[in-house]
Amino acid sequence: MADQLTQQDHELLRDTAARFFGERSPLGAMRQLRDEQNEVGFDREVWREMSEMGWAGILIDEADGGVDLGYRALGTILEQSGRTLTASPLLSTVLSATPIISRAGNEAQRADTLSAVADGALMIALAHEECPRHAPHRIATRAVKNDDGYVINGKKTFVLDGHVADRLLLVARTSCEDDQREGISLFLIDNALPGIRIKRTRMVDSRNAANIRFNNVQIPAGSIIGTVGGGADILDPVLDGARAGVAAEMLGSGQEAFDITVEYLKVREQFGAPIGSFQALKHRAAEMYCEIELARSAVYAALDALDQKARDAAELVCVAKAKACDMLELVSNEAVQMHGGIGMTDEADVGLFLKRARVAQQLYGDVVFHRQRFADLIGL
Amino acid sequence: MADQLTQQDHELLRDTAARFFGERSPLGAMRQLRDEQNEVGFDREVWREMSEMGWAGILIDEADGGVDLGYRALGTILEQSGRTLTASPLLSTVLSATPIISRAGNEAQRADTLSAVADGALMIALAHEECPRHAPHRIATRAVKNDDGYVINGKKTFVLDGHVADRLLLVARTSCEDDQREGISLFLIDNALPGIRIKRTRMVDSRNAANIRFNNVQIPAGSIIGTVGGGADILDPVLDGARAGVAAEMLGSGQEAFDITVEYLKVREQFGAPIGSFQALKHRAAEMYCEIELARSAVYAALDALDQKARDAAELVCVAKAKACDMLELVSNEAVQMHGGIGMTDEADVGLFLKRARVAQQLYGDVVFHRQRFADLIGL
Amino acid sequence: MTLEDFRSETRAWLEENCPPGMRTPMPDDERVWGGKNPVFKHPESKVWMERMVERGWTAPQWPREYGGGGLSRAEAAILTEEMNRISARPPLFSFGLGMLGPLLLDIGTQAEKERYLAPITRGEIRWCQGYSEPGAGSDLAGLQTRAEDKGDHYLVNGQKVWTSYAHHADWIFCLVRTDTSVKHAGISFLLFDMHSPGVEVRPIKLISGASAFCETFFDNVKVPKDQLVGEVNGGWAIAKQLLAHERAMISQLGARGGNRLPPFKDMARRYAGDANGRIADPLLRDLVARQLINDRAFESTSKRAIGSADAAAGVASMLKYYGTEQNKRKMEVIMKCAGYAGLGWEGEEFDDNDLVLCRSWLRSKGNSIEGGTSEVQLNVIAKRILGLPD
Amino acid sequence: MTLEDFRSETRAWLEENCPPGMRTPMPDDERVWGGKNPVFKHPESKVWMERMVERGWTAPQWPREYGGGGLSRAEAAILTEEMNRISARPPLFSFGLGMLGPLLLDIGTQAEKERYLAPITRGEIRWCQGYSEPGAGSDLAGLQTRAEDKGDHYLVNGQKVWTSYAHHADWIFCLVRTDTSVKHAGISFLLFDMHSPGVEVRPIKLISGASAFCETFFDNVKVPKDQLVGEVNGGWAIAKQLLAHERAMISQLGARGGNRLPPFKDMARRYAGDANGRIADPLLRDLVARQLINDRAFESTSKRAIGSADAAAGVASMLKYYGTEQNKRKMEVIMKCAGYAGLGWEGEEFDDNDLVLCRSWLRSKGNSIEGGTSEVQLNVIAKRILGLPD
Repeated sequence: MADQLTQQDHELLRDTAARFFGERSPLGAMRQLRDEQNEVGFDREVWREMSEMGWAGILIDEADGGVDLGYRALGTILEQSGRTLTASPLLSTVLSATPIISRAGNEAQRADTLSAVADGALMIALAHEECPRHAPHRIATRAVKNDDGYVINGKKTFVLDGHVADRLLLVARTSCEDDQREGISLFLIDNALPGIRIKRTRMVDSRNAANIRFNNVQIPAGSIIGTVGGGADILDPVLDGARAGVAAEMLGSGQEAFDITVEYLKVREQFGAPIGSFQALKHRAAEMYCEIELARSAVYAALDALDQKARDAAELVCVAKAKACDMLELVSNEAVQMHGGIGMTDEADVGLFLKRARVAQQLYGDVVFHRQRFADLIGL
Repeated sequence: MADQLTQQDHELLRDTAARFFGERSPLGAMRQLRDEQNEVGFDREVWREMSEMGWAGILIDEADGGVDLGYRALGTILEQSGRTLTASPLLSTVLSATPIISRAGNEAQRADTLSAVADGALMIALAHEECPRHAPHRIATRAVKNDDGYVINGKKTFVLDGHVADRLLLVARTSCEDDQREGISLFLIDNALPGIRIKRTRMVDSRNAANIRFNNVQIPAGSIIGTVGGGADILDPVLDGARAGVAAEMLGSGQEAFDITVEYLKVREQFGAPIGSFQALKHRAAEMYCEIELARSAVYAALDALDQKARDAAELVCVAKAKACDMLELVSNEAVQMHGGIGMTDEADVGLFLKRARVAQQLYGDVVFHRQRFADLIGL
Repeated sequence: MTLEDFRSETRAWLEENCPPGMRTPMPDDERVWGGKNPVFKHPESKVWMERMVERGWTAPQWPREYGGGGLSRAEAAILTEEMNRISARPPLFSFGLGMLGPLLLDIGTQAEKERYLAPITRGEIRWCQGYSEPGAGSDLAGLQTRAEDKGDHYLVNGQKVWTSYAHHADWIFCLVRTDTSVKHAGISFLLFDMHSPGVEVRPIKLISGASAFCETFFDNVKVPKDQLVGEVNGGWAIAKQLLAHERAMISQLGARGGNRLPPFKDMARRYAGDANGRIADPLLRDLVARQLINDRAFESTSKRAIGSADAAAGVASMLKYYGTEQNKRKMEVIMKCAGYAGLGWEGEEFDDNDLVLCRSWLRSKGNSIEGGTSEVQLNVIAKRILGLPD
Repeated sequence: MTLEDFRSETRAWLEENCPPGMRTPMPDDERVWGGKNPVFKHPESKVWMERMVERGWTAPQWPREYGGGGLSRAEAAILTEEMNRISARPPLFSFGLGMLGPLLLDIGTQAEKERYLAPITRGEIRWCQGYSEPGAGSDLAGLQTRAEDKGDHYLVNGQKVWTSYAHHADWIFCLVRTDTSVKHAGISFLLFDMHSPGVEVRPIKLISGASAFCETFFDNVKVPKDQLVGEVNGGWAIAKQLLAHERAMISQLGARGGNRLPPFKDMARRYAGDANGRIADPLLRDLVARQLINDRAFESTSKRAIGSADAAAGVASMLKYYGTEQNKRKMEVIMKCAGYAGLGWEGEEFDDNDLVLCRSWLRSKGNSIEGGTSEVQLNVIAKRILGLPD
């Protein structure tokens, strides 16, 4: 299905998404959620409207209640959401957790979750990371088999939407050493079981994340997704999708921060001329333009490769996330610097992009992670 | 002795050296040696005059016939020689090979060589490298003990002045594996022994270097310098001196290429104005200025630390060579780019600096080598 | 008294008079800034300031007659060494001590010195500086705040921005326009009371959450004419002198590493290292090594620049440019090492060091803007040092 | 004929007519450039060119009446695919085919097309382009070469520089000044015979040792007036059109990697890798990975740009800027991997690959200068795409 979307379809979707976020969830909305220290962290009404447009089910098969438009389409939406820094369950539920159930969930798990997710009625968080830096297979959280199922002990960090999700998609270890790819298992569990303690982490980008501690949490045997110890085979391609999706969001954020900055260069005057007429700033702006365009190409190529299940999809995902990280670090820094003192004020929007940038850079692996993974993948 | 030189002494030495190289060995002299494919590769008369000023014996004790002014003084001379790209035995004989004899040679070896070197009458080449990239302890050339001394087999590459030197200071392995620090021994040998085959390598910078093959070369037992297998302890500090000395030469080359370029920016007109009035070029020039000043500070600090035998001398040498490499790569590239098409012509001097730059960057370790060594030294 | 005698006396005096609590690392909020309503958050900081004031050692090299210590340069260096030896806190922070005072000593009249200097050394008056305006940032000389000559006083109208701690300041030293027909040659340097009628101050909230800077509004503020320093319309030369001084100070931020954070190397090893502090990830290790190499080279450069008599504006600009850019790079490297741990804004799920890191990283972005942007410094280097044409 | 039929016919014809030696990698010096004194270094290159000329396939999409193949865009794409399938060499290189011909097809008169196009397709005339001058590099419109109207002819005086292969060229297409009172609006586009009296050519030796470029001097060269293309004083629009085309070509140099060197990844593994091509040094490995990542992203960008209808000057400038800078970076990385092995100039102590590497590294420095410097491209992007003010 995914690769049947035409160029025109994508452009239509892009325009729809741009209009939607611009009207229903502009930058000011993000600022308001932040300033009121909103406990949900996103606008449930906006999410309901997004779900009505089918966006919550964009990666879910039609048979399961979704619309199955694929990664490129989701990337188009995420790119536009990045322009307004809109928080929503797109990253946690739609991009990261649900595809695991779509790919490997059993009938009961699918029936239990997928159509509810597509309706925007159910949120699932991927409880995965344990280290301060992305380390997909470094899992110390243990799931030990007993007569009633499994007992979970461990701690998860930076769980997106962890404190508002209805379910957790838990990555735990059933065997092997803490940093081995083998022995990882996936579980779909309720977030309110005894022994689970969830603490929201207040991040610099004001988005939702949580630390979650598991203390002798008993879960039923039927919670497991896929085979015991075979979780990495399911997880890895889903993570690649998540990486490309985040890169798409970053592309939108970079483009918007850049556009705001170029506009400022045209209107801000110093020494009797708009500062955008100074050649040094012109050249730096032109260099940013090039980096954004390269990141754009890389992101689209990765999303297309995922939809086409291309053999080099993982490599292209590394390229996309690596370029998006470098681009957004450059652009967010330059945006502040080119705004001068104004850029340092909380009142200016560029600071919001700077803050979101570093979180998105870390999410699912920063440039250091992806350069090394790329080198591994191509056999350097 | 070395640390008794005053600031005034150094300035006097700098001015003397600048005048000498400017008059006796300007850039045009280097170009001429190149164009006539001079087999010696440097001007023997100029070298004689340098020796008369004491420069050949600048690191040699007074008791051995030298003037013992130390590394900072030698660095001052090398810096000035870098401005005119002057080839001379300063790097090979004075900086790299002779200090090994000064430090660890026995009476006979010292008497045989040091005062002759100081007089400019004897040249010694350090036959050390075997890999295309600096690898100080990766020595596969073997010295096997027999009744008459040692038999040498192996191949050395990039031996500075290898084809014109009278003696070779050979680094060979008497025990252990090819890349171990232990088991390395040093030998002072004649260059004309049976089984030695010396081939000049024509390098991009038109300087002297040679590949040397050793095929069952019999050398006397008395050739050894220091203890059997303990060569690295002698070699390593001498290499640090050589690194700092090369960095000093690079500093001079970078400064000269920069000065030439800044001058060009002032006179070359495009769009009705000197191109040096365009802000983008101004800023790039100012950034180069900063990098040159940082490299300068790093080089002087390293040379001083060597003279004072400071505990962090090796670290400071890494800093100096690393900064000099990055600086000269930047400056040599920018010098060509800022000269536009002119910079691409053989006629323009900036190309000579570009060519010398990359050779000097590799010499005794490039920036990659020295960043890693620095990290090792400080326990990162 | 020989220098050796001076050292032993100083050591003994400090030993006796510096309270134990003043020998501990100082959180930012325990700094003593003085002023009419001084805050002594640490209970021992008041007596420590008073004892130092009494000896004139809040301004060790100023003449005794103006409240200083009358020390020679060598003696002052010894005092600093001895204070460092016991980790003694600076007794008083002040833009008066660091900026206005040295200026008045240099160009002030006898009357001005008598009037302003001693209160500065005693921490009685807290000063702020009024330079930038909304329309005059990098183009500082484009400032529009007017000071009209009204016979016996100036009438000041206009707006300043980025006035550090203006909301706590008693007096301001301020650049004003006294001639609108020319640019640089129409600027004067004025001192006045921030409690004067018509002065209004609004703190600015920064991306780091801090509010050390203010917008300051002047609405028909009357300033006696004898509070003008230097010549009428001669303020630009004064401004440049103070700016070069400020740049040299800011350039050292990176070298000091900011006093709320552990040194860069320790931070890197803490976040990216194993139990022994070894950094296993080769790319992170290299990023850290690269910055440490730059730090060493910059340190050598600062020493060399300070050691030389030639403290020209161009060199101050180089140090300011490189020091602040280097500090920003280091903060980015630490953020890469720290990962999610460096991205906390508040709350118990992060430890203090994490939270300070995040705010410091954000704050570091201002280093290359305040005191003249990096772009301005590069312009200065290109013009003053390299002589490139306009 | 359907496209499928065309493909099978083309495949069969190529199979039969492309000589075996023309299906091997081509050293630079075996390129066929045509001209009055053509060089066919490879013995089979002459017949290969002649056969392709006969079918009009040296210019597949040009009309048959002008010596072209009359192919549709789709058919031409198939021809390229089929030639690539058997690694067939291009039969003829020419600035006439790539630059002048398309221009004349677009804006030439009937007479001009008849006169110039067919000889180009047959490789009978070798063209060079006369753009830059010693005083007009980045500021191309500042050119000073005069063409004075002498009634029945122009009298050309002046000097061009960076004229590629002028020493082998028969004719030149040349920007000249026909009005000295204005800048851009005083330029015309002239074609003339390089064997005319008064033309003198001197090859320029480059830092890489090569001499593909020349200085070209015109001393009272008489040019018939009917050899002016377009309007008098209308040459600047033509120049810009040709420049955008040239930039797009140069930007692909990096993607192709230069045809004398193995691909970047192979080179890196050869010099820095172990027996299996794995690069043990983590820093070199990362430098290589970084460039390969950029390569992939640039490749995707080129495809996207070519795929879009919008081949504006700004996009051509982006591709030219990024492609050439990326190529320079890659060459520097390979030089770092190769160490001393990449620093040879000549002689038996280096192998061919080493020596080609060194010269190619030097030559790459020109990529960001020729066809408009990187600085010019950035100016174009800032103006045309970003709309930043002058």
